[in-house]
Parts: sequence; structure tokens; C-alpha cells
Amino acid sequence: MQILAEAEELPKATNIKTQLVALWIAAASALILLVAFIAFPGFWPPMSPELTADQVASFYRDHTAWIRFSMVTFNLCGIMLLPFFCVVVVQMKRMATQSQVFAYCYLSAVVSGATLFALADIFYAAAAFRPGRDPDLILLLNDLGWMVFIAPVGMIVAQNLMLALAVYHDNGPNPVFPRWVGHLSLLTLFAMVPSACAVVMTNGPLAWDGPVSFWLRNGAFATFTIVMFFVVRAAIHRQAIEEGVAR
Amino acid sequence: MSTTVLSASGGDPVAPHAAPASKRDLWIVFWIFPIFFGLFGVIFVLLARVIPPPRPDVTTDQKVQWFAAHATTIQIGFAAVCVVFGGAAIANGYVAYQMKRMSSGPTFAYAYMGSMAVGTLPGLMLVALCFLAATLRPGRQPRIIALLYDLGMLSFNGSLGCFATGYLAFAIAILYDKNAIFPKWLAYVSIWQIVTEVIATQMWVSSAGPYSWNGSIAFWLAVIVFGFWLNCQGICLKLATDRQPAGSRPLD
Amino acid sequence: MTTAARSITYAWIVLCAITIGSWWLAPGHSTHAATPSVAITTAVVLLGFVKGRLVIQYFMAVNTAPRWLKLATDAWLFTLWAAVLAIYLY
Amino acid sequence: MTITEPQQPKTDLPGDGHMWFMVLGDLIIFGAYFIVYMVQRAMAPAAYLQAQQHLSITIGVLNTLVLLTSSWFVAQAVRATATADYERAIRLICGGGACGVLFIAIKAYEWTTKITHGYTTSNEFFMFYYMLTGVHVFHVALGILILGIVVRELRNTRRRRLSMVEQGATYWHMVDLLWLVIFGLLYVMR
Repeated sequence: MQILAEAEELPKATNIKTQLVALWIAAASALILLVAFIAFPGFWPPMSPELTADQVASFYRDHTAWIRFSMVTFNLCGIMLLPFFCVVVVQMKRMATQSQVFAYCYLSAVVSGATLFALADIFYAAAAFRPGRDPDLILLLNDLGWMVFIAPVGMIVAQNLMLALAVYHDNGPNPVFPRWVGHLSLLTLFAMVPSACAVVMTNGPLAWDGPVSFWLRNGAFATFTIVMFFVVRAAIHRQAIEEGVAR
Repeated sequence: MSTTVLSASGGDPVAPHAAPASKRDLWIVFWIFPIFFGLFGVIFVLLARVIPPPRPDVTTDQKVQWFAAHATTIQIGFAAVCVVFGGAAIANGYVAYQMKRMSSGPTFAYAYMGSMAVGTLPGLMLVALCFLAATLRPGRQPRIIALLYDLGMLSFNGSLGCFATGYLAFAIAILYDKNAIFPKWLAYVSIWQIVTEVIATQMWVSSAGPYSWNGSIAFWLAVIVFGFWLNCQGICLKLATDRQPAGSRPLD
Repeated sequence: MTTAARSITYAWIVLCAITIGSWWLAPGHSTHAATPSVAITTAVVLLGFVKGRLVIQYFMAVNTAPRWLKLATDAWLFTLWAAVLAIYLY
Repeated sequence: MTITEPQQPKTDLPGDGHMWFMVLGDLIIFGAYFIVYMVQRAMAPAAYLQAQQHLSITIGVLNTLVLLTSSWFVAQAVRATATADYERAIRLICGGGACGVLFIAIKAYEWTTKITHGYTTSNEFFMFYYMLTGVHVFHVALGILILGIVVRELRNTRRRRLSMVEQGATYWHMVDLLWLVIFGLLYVMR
């Protein structure tokens, strides 16, 4: 995309540029988060909820450095994805044939969801802070970390529901997002809902180390976010061209 | 407090392109408000057992027994909360959206959205996590289970500031509004809510009696006032949705 | 001075007189230990009712207000003080 | 749409319905607090009476007189506004507000002496004392703010309206009314 020289200094050109910056911040952070994800020994394989307190404590003792590295990285870069979701809000507010109500509710859900996501790494990192702590307490922190990380999908449910409804109601001549984004959004939602069972199950596919609750949930979210990156980028380009900022 | 009243559409810019005749998007979001709070009531009263609250003045063993007696319903209830609690964000987001249509500027609409979005964590999710952690492993040490019991109940009933800020923002926005999105009395009613939140602070120092987290003053009166306020807010939200012209948008 | 303004002043004088009078009733004198007293409490309830009614009728100008408001305020006042007395005596 | 009707000359509702809704609701909520107080007191009358003795009736009476006088000022201000004597109304409301500030000052002094004497919320009677008077003082502070808004509106020749003054006055008298109940229940009854 080429920003036109004559539009360079206009606010609407800046609006396009800042959206792109937010997009690329999120992309860079996502890469770093991927590294942190790979670096956390507790994800390879995901720790079983059936481990005893002593096993969990010895896990934190044996892998302290890697746990600290990955959780500090999650702490630092996790919420850097937020600008990306804010770009989605900006794009939702552009949808012509609706009242913007979905955009506001989406934003509200994004903020609440982010507070929870910001909490998970704190439990893991606190458990790794003093690996010599009473194993029962390490187990408690580990449980809380896993539960917060996997189970509270409600805000993503709300987010994706609002996004899907917004896309379906955006039925003017120039939709912001293609219609299949709504389908994808709902599909992701349904893939993630079962992981709420992780707060109850200690084994099987729905436990927090199970293929549904862990791999399907996280895989769906990662895929959705990556696809949305390209979808949003294309939407920003269309916005730039519609507003006469770019060619 | 206004003599001159703009029509509800007075300040609403109409969407730049073709305006639809339908308000279906508004109604879909509106109905999430009563559905969510209905579910919230059912889950918290019948399943999760935090309303009416368990007693603060019991021994560690009694807390363990309480969890053991209600483990199944707590697990079902709070697992459901993990899925549906996004409804709170949509309900609050819709209130903020209607506040954004007021002539009182966006400041307090954003403040309402922000404080309520933050409040979801201490006021709703933390108790779910604590109780789920306690019921996941009934074999945990009793002292840890007792800690989770206290932590859960205190965060659920004792997270006051987020909501007090939200109510304050709500009241101020209504009082300055000349588009009559919500009636003035709803602002005054929100002042009661702040008062009950202030009184509920006493549950942090009182482990029995009327000011404890299950007390007649700190809990029951506050819950009755909250229930009344929430119903008023829901009804006013319905009326505001009724009056909003199709195709209109909030003010910038 | 209008009639309304004058009646406000009369109400104020009566209210202040009752308040100063209640100084002797109160238990907050350190000279002697207070004993429960049904008579004093009943007097407090009656005087509280009278004071509340004066404030509502003359200060809040409910004496010229619509009927529903008179009924609502009187109902509140009566219920409150009757309940206080009932709980005390019970 | 809820329209704030222009004040009809026939209507004799002081203020407007929105404010009365708030006031009646507030009275009911406070009424519930008073009932709970009485129920709790009935469970331990001797302990409550003994604790009541530590309240200073002189300060209580003084505070009541201050608040009654402030109500007199505000009620007269409504009459002055009704006769279009706005300057006098402003002076009267300022008088009422000053009494409100004095009330808070006396209350703060009373609390300070009580706390320094070791009467804290660990005693159930004092728990109620601090809660009821604290919430009441919150209402007084809010009332002073409302009176300030009324004065500001009265100064503006285009915005001075009787219903506005009446709304503020209704709220202020409610604060007075609630104090009279608190005074009777906490300071005087045995």
C-alpha cells in the first residue's frame, strides 16, 4: 500500500498508519509469545492435573529458569495483543449498516478478557519464584494458573459472538470484513467453549492437558488470530483506498 | 433538570451510508442483558451457592464440609460461569453504548465501561476460581481450602470500588445529559448503590453480625437495593432502545 | 412574611424546643448509670414522630403536596416509629 | 422519552418526581437500617445502653439544632424564590450550607474524641454509630454540593427556577429528617 503524498499529513492518513502500527506490534508480540509458549516446559506435554503436589513442586524446582523466562515474557507481551483487538474495534465501528453497538460490546469484552489473561502468568511465575515453598501451595498456584489460562473462555465467547453478529449485520455494498469471517468467528467460539470443563476434569480430553481443552482451544485461538491479522490488514487497506489516502 | 429537551435523535448522527430501517442489532444486544443476569441469578443462587452467602464465622473443618456438601453444584455452576460471563461485558458495554448517545460527553461512558470491565475480575471471576480450585482437589489441606473460602467470598462481596466508580460515572452522565436517554431518577437511585457499597466495606473487618459478608446490612440490604437498581436499569435500557431511531449512532 | 414562611419558623421553634427538652431524657450523662426506661423510650418515639411530621409537613412543604405524597410520607413515618416501638417493647 | 415538564402552576408537588423517588427510596433504605439496628439492640439492650452512655448528648443536641436551623434557612429560601426574591434566597441557601459545614465539623470533632477514647467499630453499638452517622454525613456532603448547584443556578438569571430550588430543599430536609431519627435512636432512647 502506498500512502499518497498529498494525503500524508491528514488525520485520516494517520488513522490508517496507527492501525497498521498496532497490527505489526501485535504480530511481533505474537511471535515472541510463540517463543515463550515453546519455552514453557509445562506445555510439552501440558502438565497433567493428576500430578501430585510433590511432582508439581519438583517440576517447578527442575525447570525454574525456563518457567521464569517464559512467564515473564507472557507477562510482558501478552497484553501487547490488545492493540490488535482495538484495531478490530475501529474496523467494526466503520460498518455502515449498523449502530456500532457490537463494537462497543466487543471492546468491553476485550478489556475484561485481557485482565484475566494478564493474571495467568502471575500464578505460574509466583510458583516459580520460590520453588522451595510448601508443595501444597505450589500445587495451588499451579492449579490457579492452569485454570485461568484455559478455562474462562466467556470473554472470547462474547467477543467472537459480537464480531460474528457485526459481520452478519454488515450487509451494505462495501462490507468491512468478508462474510466468512463471521462463520470463522463462530467456529472458533465453538472450538473453545468445551475447555471451560477444564475446571472440573482431571483427566480425559477435557482436562486442561487434554487435546480438546489444550490443543484445540489454543490452536483455534491462534489460527483465528493469525487469519484475522490478514483480514484486518486487508480491511485497513480498503479503508485507506476508500478514504482516498492510498492507492 | 433540563427544560429544553432535544429529541432523542437530536444528536445522533445517522450512518453515512444507507441507513437500515431495522434495529435488530440493538435488540439482540439488549436481550443479552436480561438473559445474562437471569442466568447469573440462577447460577449464583441455585448452583454456586454464594447467594445466600455461606457463613464467615465457621471453623476450618466446617468450611471443608461445606465445600464437600456442595462440590457438584459449585463445579457445574462455575464451569457455566466460565462460558457465559462474557454476558456481563456485553450488558455493561450496551449501557456504555447508550451512555455514549448522551449529550454529556463520552468521558463517563468510557469510565463506566472501564470500571465495570475491570470489576468483572474481582467481583465475578475470582470467586469462581477460588471455589473451583477448592472443589477440584477435595484432598487439599483444610487450611488451604479455608483460605480459598475466605478469599472467594471476600472478593465476590467485597470488591466495591470498581462498581462504586461505575455507578458514580453512570449517575453523573445521566445528570448532565439533555438527550434524556435515561431518566434522572435512575441517577439518584445509583447514589443508593454507592451508599450500600460504602457500608459493605465493613465486611472486611467484621466476621459476624449485620456487617459481615452475610449480614443483614452489608449483604442483604445491599443485594435488595442492587436487585431493584438492576431491574430499573434494565427497564430504562429497554425504553432507551425503544426510542433510539433506527440507523442512528452514538455521538463521537 | 407570608403564612407559609411564618409556619416554617413556628415549626423550627417547636423542633428546637423538643430537641433541647430531650437533653434531659438522654442516657449520655456521666454522673449516673443509665437505666432502661419504657416511658422515656415511648416519649422518644412519640416526639420523634412529631418532629418528623413537622419536618415533612412544613419544611418539605408536603402539607400542600398531592395526596399520594402525603400518604407515602406519613406511611413511612408511622411504620418506622411503630416498628421501632414494637421491637423495643417486644 | 422522559421529559422534564416545565413547572405547571397548578402542580403543588415540591421539586419534581425524580427527586421524590430518590428521597422516598432513601427513606425506605434508611428505615431498613434503623429496623436492623433496633433488632440488634433488642438482642443486647444492656450492652447497647451502656455504650450509648459514652455518646455526648450535648454534642448531639448541638448538631440537631444546627441541622434544624439549616433546614429553616433552606425552607425560607424556597419561599423567597417563590416570591422572586432571588438575592435573599441565595443568602439563605448559603446560610443553610454553612450550617451543613458546621454540622460536619462538629461530627468530625465528635468522631475524633470517640476514636481517641478507644470507641471503635469493635463495639457493635459503635459500629452502628459510625455506619449510620457516616452514611448520614455522606448525605450531608452531597446535600452541600446540591445546595451549591442550586446557588449557581439561582445566580444565572436565565436558569433560576422554583422547581430546582425545591428539589434541593427536598433533599436537604430529608437529610434533616434522617438525622432526627438517628438522634432519637442513638442518643436519646433507653
